[in-house]
Amino acid sequence: MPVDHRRIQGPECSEDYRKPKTLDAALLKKGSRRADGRKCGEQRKIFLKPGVVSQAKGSAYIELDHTKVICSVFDPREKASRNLEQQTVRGEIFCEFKFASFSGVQRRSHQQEADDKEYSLLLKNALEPAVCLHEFPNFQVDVQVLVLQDDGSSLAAAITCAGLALADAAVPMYDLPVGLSKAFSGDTEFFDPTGAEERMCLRGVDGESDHGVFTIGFLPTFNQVSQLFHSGHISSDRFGKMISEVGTLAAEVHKAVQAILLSAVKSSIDSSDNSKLLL
Amino acid sequence: MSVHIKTIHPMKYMRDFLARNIRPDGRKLSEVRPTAINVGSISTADGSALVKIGNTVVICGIKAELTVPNAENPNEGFVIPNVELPPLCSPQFKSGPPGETAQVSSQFLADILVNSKCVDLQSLCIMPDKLAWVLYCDLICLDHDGSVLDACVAALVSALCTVTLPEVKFDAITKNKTVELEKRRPLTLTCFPFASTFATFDENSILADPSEEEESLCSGTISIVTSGDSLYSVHKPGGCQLSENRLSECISKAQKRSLTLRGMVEKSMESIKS
Amino acid sequence: MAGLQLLSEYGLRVDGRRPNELRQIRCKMGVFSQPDGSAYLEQGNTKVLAAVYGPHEVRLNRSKTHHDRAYINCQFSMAVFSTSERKRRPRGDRKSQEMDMNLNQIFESAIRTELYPRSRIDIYLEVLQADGSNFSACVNAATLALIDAGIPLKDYVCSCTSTLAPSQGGAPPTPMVDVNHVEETLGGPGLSMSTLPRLDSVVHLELSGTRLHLSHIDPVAEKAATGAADIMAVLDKAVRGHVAQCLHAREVSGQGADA
Amino acid sequence: MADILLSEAEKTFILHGVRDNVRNDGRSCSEFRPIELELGLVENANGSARVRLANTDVLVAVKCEIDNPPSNFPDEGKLDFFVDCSANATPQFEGKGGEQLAVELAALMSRAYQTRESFNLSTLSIIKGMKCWKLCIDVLILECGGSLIDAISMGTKAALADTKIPKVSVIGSDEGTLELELADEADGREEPLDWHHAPCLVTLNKLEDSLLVDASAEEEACCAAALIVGVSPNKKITTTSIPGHGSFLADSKIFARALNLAVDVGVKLNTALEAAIKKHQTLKPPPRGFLD
Amino acid sequence: MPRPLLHSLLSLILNQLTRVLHAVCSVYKQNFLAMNSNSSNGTHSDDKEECSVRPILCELGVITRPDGSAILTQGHTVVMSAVYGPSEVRMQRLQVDRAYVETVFRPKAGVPNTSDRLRETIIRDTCETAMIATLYPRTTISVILQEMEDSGGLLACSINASCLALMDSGVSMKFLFAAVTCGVTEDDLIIVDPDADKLKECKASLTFAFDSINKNVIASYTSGTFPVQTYNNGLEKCRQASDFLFDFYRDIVRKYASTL
Repeated sequence: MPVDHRRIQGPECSEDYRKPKTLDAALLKKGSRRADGRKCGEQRKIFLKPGVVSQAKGSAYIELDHTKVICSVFDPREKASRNLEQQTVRGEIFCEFKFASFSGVQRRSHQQEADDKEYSLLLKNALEPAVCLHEFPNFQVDVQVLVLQDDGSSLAAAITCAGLALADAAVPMYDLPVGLSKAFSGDTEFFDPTGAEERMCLRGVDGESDHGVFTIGFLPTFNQVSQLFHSGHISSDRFGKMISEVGTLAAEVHKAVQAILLSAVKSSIDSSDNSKLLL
Repeated sequence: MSVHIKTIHPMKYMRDFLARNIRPDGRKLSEVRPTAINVGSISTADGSALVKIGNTVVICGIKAELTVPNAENPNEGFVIPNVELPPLCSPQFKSGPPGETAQVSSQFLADILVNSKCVDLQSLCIMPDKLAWVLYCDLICLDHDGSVLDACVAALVSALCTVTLPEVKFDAITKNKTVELEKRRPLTLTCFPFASTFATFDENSILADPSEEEESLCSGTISIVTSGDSLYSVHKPGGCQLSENRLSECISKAQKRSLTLRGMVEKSMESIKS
Repeated sequence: MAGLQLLSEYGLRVDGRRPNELRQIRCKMGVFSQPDGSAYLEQGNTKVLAAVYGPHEVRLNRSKTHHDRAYINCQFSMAVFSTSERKRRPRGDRKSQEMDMNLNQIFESAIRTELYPRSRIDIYLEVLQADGSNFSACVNAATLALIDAGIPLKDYVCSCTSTLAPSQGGAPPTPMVDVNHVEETLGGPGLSMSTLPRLDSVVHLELSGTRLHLSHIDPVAEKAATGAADIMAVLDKAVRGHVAQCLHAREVSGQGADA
Repeated sequence: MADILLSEAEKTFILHGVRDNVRNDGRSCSEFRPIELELGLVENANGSARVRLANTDVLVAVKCEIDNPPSNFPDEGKLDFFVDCSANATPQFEGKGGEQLAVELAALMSRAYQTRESFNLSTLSIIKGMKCWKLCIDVLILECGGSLIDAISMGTKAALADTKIPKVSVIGSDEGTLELELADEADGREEPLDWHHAPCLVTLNKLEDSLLVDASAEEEACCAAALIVGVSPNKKITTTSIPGHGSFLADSKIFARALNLAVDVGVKLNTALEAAIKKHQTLKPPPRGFLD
Repeated sequence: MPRPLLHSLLSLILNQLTRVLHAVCSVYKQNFLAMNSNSSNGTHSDDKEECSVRPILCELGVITRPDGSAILTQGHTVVMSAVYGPSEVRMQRLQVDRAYVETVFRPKAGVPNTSDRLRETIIRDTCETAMIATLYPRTTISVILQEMEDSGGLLACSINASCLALMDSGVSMKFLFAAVTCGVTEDDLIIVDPDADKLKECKASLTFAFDSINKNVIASYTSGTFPVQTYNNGLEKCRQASDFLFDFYRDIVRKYASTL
């Protein structure tokens, strides 16, 4: 690895002291509760708070039990792309997704790795249908997402968090995008999987034909799917059924996010009222 | 009305406030913003802490790994601090390799660790010349609203307090290492350095714990790292001249503040132990 | 010299060629439909693809345009699988930047740029397989692509490399033309010359590898020049064949349309 | 990919054609354009293939390197995708231009090959936990004229079929370091890779409520959204993705129809590809390359 | 160009080359003799009790291209500095009311790393305080420092070298500034301007920069642990030592008055 002169240098090579975790198929016990006591179709408790970063135009922080994601949005600025002749009529969203170096079990490097780049593109595709891009032609909105701790379905949490941050930054949008993910192996399905369940279903237990993980970006008011990111092994009709099942759950999450946004806007109006009195 | 003056004549706006020795956000000159320290919030890291001073938020995550000590000092482990100022925390930073302020802060933290010897590097060595611990301390600023150095040092020290390292036995002949994950012993710190930053304004007024716009308007800053009795660093990169007594005034304020910060860290440590 | 002898005692080279024998050249023009001109050239096992876009108006950075002539922009890149050892990055390293600069200079002097003021001509080269004298193969392929794109040239730009086999058993060192990968890596001096054969003028000359004694420069340069002239003959034949083929195709389609 | 300028009239012309299942080049909505396949083109690689789908031209080469296996799966090898957008395709790919598209395509392909059912990595292991094969799959895009990912997935599957892994024997291991001796290429490993389960990716473009397969550049310009589905020969979906600004209506009817169409087109594609590969392997025609 | 022309060109270049080579090595011989003759007569005695500094040697205007340049030797620590006076500024660095001051510190070997960046910030802020930057709006003033030899007190030597270069460049300044380093031994004794091996025994080192008018602290950079009292009397000792430097500045200016 070329020496990075812009950071304090540690020893050349160092490896993790933990033995690599083997996949425990115990997670798949039929019909029983999951490792953290949730039922199969139950989502983790969501903690969501807009306006956490004072310096950003809009920001949001989401916590799904151990998955913690923070996102900040800056107001539109001149498009930085060098080929100026592409005077597109549509604005652009520039997403940057980064796992913190201490976010996973394995330490990650400071530079952007392959999956950071991949998630940036997926997040960009998930948000673009929701934002009225024609409102700011030739401008780009920067969406910066940082995963502080990753315990499964971090992309889904990032989609919801980025949607709320965009709303907090008053970017014109058609709808609040909501991210949901589901892992399945054999006939057990985990809604909003944790890190261990996700790794388990990605590999799939031998002999089990259907397994995999998929993340959906939803725009519930128009019932649109903005991003469908799946990896695994499944037949098409079962996949269609699962997508519509997840659709119903998306509506609930969407209501919750709307309520949070509403209360945040109300509190900012009240505070700005009495701040007028003060001056 | 006040917003327009602030954007057009920021200096005049600030001087009017300082004339009545009060600050735009209502604080007195030597008053410090409310500070909160939350410890052990990231379970995937071996040690972590989040420090919030006013609006400035810095999170520090420490990952421990095993490595071979270098030749110069074979019986010492490593503590590698690195500060990241991502574009997330403020529009002034670009994405890509760390900018100048980030590099200066990382070097400042590395100097403090060397000066104060708060982590005894010998205790990090498992087998001299064969195997030692390396603690990668990665600090990420989530909100850049002034005096980020204070928050970084506080976050680093409190995260180091929460680090627990598993027992490792190294068998020289067979060269394999056995790690008992259950028996974890905490890392002991020899001292608790804390930083306080002061901004100097037209040579006479000194503001404690400046916010982002105060920092951008001031003529110079001075950061003093102390743990109550001895000084670890008096870092004044330039800015206006400071006479003798003003300097010692800052040092005494810094010492008082480091004692209060130390109390807060110990209180939050008890909260996670119980 | 390493164990392997460059010239066997019967005067044959490693791949069985005579010292003054070129490798087999096969080429095809008009390989792609989207670029204005494209060509594929095989010189022995060195396979190169060339594409030409232009002359088109400059949209990107206006600072680079010249008011009186066209701006030539070349990009040389080697496919990741082109060499036996997998290359980490296809382009952007020092070597390919140097190649870009050389190619720019060559074609700036070869193309009649004054006919297209304030415009830009892009020449992109992709080496699919590298088996020695890649740069010369690129120059020849680019010439074919420019002709396919219908861009007026002062003359064919033919490039050839030559080297010097060390003297064995008293025989004087014999210059060899059209160097392949083995001869290149064995460290002899490599002289690569790009010429406009009909106008008998040198456009680009580069000596790399070990030192070359002053007295040997003439024979080696001579060899490279004759090599380039022979290559021009081959390219000329290929171009005429291609043009004849196009005319024939147009007639056939022309009749089809009238009937 | 290059900027296609379409007038409104042309768009409505395409739209009406698609409504009654006819496209301007006479194909029905679920038909592919003629595909040419060629194997064994690149001598330096262990396996290579070239796919021409109308004017999309992709060259895929597979090279094997010896590497140590991932720590959490010691008995498996590695698969590494790298896509290079050559500037030959369009001037926009010059320098860093094609970087973003290359990253997107490489990520999509590595996700399609992630499950064991599509490519069993344990066949790449040499010595459990010590040494394994790392297949570097390098894709070079020479010309792009729509449905790029389909051409790349077909090229990858054909290249894997053409790959021969040299036999490896361990000739002694002094204190922990292994010396591996590569048998020369001639007597390659007996059974080549099991490429039969490799998936083929199909791009469905949505135009109003009809779905187009293998849309040409003009058709792609007037489509609202696209859905990419990776289909393995045994009718299973291995990956999906929705690139670009579009979004799909989520009611189960539309989605089920789209997925089923994708699966049977994908299966048809897989069988046609396997037939072409078998024909190529039996006839062993001399590589013509670009000289045809 | 045609080939016969090529051959004549080649031979012409060759004999030119040989002539130039002979000239260069003769010049080098004379220089070497002159150099080591005048470095022995150090201007200041070397005893440590009262606060005197190591022997200082300086030359202004050593490099022709920059507007101001200096090479400064303090004991065996040598730093060369150059100042490129008010020059045009890049768009994103433009400041409407003042000059943008930029500093580059090049270490002796290798690529500049984070510790050089820290030195750069200290030197830049010190120069910025001393300069009247508001006289040159919308411009850039860049101070370039090259470390030639480091045997203790490198930061102080670089700050002094940058001050000398600024004087040579004619940029208007509010005051001159001088920096002094002092070491703190195990039993809290202050050694002023220690060289490398004395510095090794010290447990801490303090570097201060003072202004020439009322000798206040402009910059302070410390390493190691020390009690507050030691910091104060270290500061006092360094302040007295800075007088030597300010006198030295006066001598230099007098010496170069004719040529400046």
